[in-house]
Amino acid sequence: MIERFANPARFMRLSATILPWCGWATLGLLAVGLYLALVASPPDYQQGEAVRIMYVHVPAAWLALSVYLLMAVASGTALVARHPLADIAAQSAAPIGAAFTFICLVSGSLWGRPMWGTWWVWDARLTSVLVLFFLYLGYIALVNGFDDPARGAKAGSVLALVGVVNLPIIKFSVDWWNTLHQPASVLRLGAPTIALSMLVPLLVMAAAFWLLFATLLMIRMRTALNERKALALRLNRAPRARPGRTAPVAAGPEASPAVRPALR
Amino acid sequence: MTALRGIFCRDLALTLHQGGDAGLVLAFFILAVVLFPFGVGPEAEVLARIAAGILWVAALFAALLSLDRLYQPDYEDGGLDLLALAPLPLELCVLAKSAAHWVATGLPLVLASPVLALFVDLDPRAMPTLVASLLLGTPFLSLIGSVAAALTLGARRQGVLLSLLVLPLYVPPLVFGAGAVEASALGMTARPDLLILGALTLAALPLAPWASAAALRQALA
Amino acid sequence: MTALRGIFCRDLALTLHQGGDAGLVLAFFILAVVLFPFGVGPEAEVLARIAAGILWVAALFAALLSLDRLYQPDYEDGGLDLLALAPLPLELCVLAKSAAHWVATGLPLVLASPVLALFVDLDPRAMPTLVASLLLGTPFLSLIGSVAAALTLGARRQGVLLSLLVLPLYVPPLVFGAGAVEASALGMTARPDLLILGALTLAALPLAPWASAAALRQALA
Amino acid sequence: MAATDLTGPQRHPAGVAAGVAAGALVAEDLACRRGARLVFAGVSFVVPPGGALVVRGANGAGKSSLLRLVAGLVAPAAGRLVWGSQPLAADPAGHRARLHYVGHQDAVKPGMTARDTLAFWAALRGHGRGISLAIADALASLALDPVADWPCRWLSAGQRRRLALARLLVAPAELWLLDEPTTALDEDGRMRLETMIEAHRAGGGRVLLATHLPLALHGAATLHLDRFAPLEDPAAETWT
Amino acid sequence: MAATDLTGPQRHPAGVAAGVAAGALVAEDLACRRGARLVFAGVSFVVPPGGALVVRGANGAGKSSLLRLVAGLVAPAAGRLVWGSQPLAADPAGHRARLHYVGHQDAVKPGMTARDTLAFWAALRGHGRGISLAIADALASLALDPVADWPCRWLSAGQRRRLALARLLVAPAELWLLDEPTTALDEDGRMRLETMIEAHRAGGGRVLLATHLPLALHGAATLHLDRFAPLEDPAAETWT
Ligand code: HEM
Ligand SMILES: Nc1ncnc2c1ncn2[C@@H]1O[C@H](COP(=O)(O)OP(=O)(O)OP(=O)(O)O)[C@@H](O)[C@H]1O
Ligand SMILES: Nc1ncnc2c1ncn2[C@@H]1O[C@H](COP(=O)(O)OP(=O)(O)OP(=O)(O)O)[C@@H](O)[C@H]1O
Ligand SMILES: [Mg+2]
Ligand SMILES: [Mg+2]
Repeated sequence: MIERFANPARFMRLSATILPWCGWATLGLLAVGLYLALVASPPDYQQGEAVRIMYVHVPAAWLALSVYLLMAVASGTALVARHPLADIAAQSAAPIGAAFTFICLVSGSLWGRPMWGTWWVWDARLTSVLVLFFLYLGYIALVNGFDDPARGAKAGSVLALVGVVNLPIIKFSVDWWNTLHQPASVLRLGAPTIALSMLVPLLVMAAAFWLLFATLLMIRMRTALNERKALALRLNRAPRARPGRTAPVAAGPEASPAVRPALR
Repeated sequence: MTALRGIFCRDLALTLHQGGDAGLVLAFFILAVVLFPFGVGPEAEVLARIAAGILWVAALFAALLSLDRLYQPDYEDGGLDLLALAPLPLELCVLAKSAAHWVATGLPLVLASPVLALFVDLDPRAMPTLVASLLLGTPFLSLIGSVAAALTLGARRQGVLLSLLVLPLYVPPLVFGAGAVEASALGMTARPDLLILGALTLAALPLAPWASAAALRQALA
Repeated sequence: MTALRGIFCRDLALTLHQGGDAGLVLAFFILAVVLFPFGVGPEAEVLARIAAGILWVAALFAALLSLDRLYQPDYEDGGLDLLALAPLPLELCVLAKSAAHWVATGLPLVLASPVLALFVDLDPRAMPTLVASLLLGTPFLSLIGSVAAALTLGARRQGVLLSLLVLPLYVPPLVFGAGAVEASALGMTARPDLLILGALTLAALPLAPWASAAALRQALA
Repeated sequence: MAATDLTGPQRHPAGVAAGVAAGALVAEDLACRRGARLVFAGVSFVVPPGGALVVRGANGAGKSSLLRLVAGLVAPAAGRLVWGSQPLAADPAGHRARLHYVGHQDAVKPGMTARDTLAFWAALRGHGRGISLAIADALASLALDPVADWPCRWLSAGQRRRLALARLLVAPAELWLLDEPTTALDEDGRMRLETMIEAHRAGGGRVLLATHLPLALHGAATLHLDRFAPLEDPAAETWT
Repeated sequence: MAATDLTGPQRHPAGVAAGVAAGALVAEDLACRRGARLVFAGVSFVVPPGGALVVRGANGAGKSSLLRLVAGLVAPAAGRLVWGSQPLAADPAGHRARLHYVGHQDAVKPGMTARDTLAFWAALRGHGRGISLAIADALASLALDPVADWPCRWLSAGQRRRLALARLLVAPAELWLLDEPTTALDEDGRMRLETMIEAHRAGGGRVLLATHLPLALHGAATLHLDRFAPLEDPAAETWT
């Protein structure tokens, strides 16, 4: 019980120290990655300059998938271990994942224009990613769809777990159906089938995206924690519908300054 | 066992009242299918081309239309509390309810599909595949649907939220179902798609009731 | 006046909670439209061919999906009694409710239709007609729908009965709406179809509320 | 008929005799049919301004039916209702404007807050912006202010009932029709209800209420519906 | 705590002391959280076989919450419930099998008849064909037989409530959890309820009931929930 209550506090302290480092590292890697991707790396012999979209598209796609996976894991632990942080992590990750998915979709269709001559095709890979995007949206809508945040969190967790089914479909859609979209060339069994001069910037960008995700996640989790605290305090000052039975709440030591005004 | 049959029969009765004519549901399908030619225009070749898709989308919407009534009434009149407090595991209740939902919405379509296929003049060769695909796929719709219905119980804007959750999850059966029919309409084998459909339903059979039950317990807590 | 605004706002609020994001409704439409290509297959020309029909059928189902929640909740929690006992005529209440229903289900589609048209790559020339037809036609869906909802109130199998009543009545707007879009897609004039659509809505505007109110009074007696 | 032949509270010397002049609500041998069966017949009563009529009777005696009948939701199978000199059927709209009805269910939307709910019902009776104060008062006088801004989904049964009753206060109406108003109320709630009613009557308002519990209403008349159960139903043999 | 430290009715010499041995229902310092707020804390009580615990408290005190907690629908925020020697959390299924719960709403489907409703709930508890007799008895003992074959849509509020209570009789269960069972009941109904409960207890059954009205229950203990309102919420600052 006690340590469970203590955890959020510990997280706040930890993240406070890590956050700045994470932020700067993200900026640095992004700068390097973009330089390598846009300037240093050679144009593709058949795709020409269009290939540079890859350096955004592919990492975004990877993030889109992995963030959902992470979300599902967090939700699972939230349901089983009842760990308060897990819920918050999953909920904070969702919008970020949705954003990456969106980037993947947009960059993809931007790339599709020169490569396939169309913005969009109803191809298994593309549509399954679109479904992923809607799963993110659905999750967000569901979590915020209840008056009682706890309830929303639980419902969301279950949905996240159910939605995992979609991930393998996305990942292997290119192998199961003959799609326009090309099969995996990096994340595949056996050696990558991609030139080192492209692989390196790709991996750098991927790392940068990951750091970016970590940073955003921490920021969102911190704000979420503060909001929860504020809500709990507000509700506990509301007594039952009976005169003179107010249940005063000593605003806890944790109540961050940001919250206090809201309580007055 | 009695308990299960009890829930199943009652829900069935409540859905298509006192076991009365499932004709209404059928009529709904026929109408839904008849609507498309109106919207799409009578050109035979176009119709035949999209026949499978039409039937499957009709199945989807039929399932969806009735989903929000799956738990909502019991939730509002307190019946859900009693179901959750019944000796038999809630998972089984959910399974029975889903089954009733399928019999009310899925089965009629399966039975009617040969007739409906005529409306949208589908290639006769594809007929068996159509029936098979619906038979394999529609239970999945009810099962997954029950999860979404349970999740959105007591949520604001339940209706739309429900559709938002369900429709993405309905995409796979739609793809494979329609795919199977088209394949055999083009004279190719529909076996792989049908297998995948069956696999989906089999996978949902244990998972969905579990998830729904979990969601329901949350809703009642 | 205040009263009317009151009902309208509350219903709107209750449908898309506290005036919150209509984004959900939009998402639903996008999904519904996305479903068809799945079922029908990705061939662009086929899609373009049936684009108008698809959008219109989506509008129909969206209206239908939410109809049974139009009076049912108020009926069950006793709120309908109070609406019927309010000083202002029940017809106006009904009108306000229908309006809220349209704003919640019809309007988003009208606004989203240009985007959706891209999904089903509709001929750009037809875009204005599409928007116009939806703008003229969708109110009819909500108005007629409210009559059906009121008639089936407290009936057994309300859901299906409702669809059964409504779908035939929805055929005319579907025909003319889709017709108009196709006409202008083929470069012909859509004027006649649009006029008919407008006429339908105008006719329903006084009749539907009157009929619904009568039906509601019956339901409460 | 003794039980139904009643006089207003003493503070209203008018009483029945002058009641009509003072615009009494008069019911003349009402009969009510629910579905196909006759629930009660031959019910007559008078409710002068400031008067209160407590409707009693076994479960199924027809209390709710009677209230719905007076509200104009159900048409009487026989007999008529008169307000002052004018039969209610003459202008239903006018009648609706002067009554408040609280049924078995308290029309409370889980998604809305108590405050919004009251604002809505006030708006429905034509009260615009200015009533946020009246709403606050109503909430306070039923001790709902602490939960006023929670979604009603969180309210307990009694809190919902209090909210339903608060409706009576935000928009004034002369005739209150209360169907077992004390349902789910605790002692405190019941006392608040009684004071509400008495204040309403003191201002010349009138109350018809169905209840199974004794309520401390000064000089209220009682109507025992059990006595009006039709011995045999004229239409009985024509169906079921 | 005095109010909660109770003894069974005299006809059960066992009382609390031997209560545990006799398989008493023991609540140890329960706390309940609804949504994000703590409703009550530190509630303890013992209900021996044949015992009855009347839960009282203002609207919003947490009576319904307590009953749902004992039913196992809500998990306690703190404390534990023990049946005899075994904590309830150990086998929820076994616990469900031995309890009946009647909440604020009486789960009655407008479309079904009273008889079918009872048959369904009996079937749900595993009773098959043979119970049509038990059903008839249950209907009779709540005077519902005249309306037994109407669609419940036609039933009055009190008749619905009686139907909800009839559930208790068709399928035997040791523990009855009744949330304001007297709602909408007339005197006759209330007396029938009391006799039902006393008979149930005489057979060794136990009852937890929340009510605002005095009920004639022999040797029942009372729990005043108002006394357990948490002054300040320990978890408030950690929000959970
Ligand atoms: C909207 C359209 C598109 C979407 C939704 C999309 C989606 C995806 C996804 C989800 C991945 C990750 C796959 C994995 O992790 O195994 C991916 C990878 C990739 N996509 Fe796309 N894509 C789209 C368009 C395109 C286009 C037009 C091209 C270029 C012709 C392209 C080239 C690639 C490449 C090269 C990879 C990396 C594959 C690997 O090395 O694993 N994509 N895309
Ligand atoms: N989901 C929820 N979130 C927050 N608070 C809630 C929730 N559900 C109930 N409550 C609050 O919990 C308290 C206890 O509710 P409960 O229904 O147990 O009261 P009660 O004693 O049954 O009252 P009544 O006598 O009116 O039935 C109430 O103040 C209620 O507002
Ligand atoms: N639609 C209907 N068709 C047939 N009978 C009906 C219908 N509605 C109500 N009844 C019957 O009319 C009688 C009166 O119902 P009503 O609700 O007025 O009783 P009541 O006095 O309010 O009872 P309670 O004290 O339980 O509220 C009941 O016997 C009921 O069964
Ligand atoms: Mg009544
Ligand atoms: Mg309660």
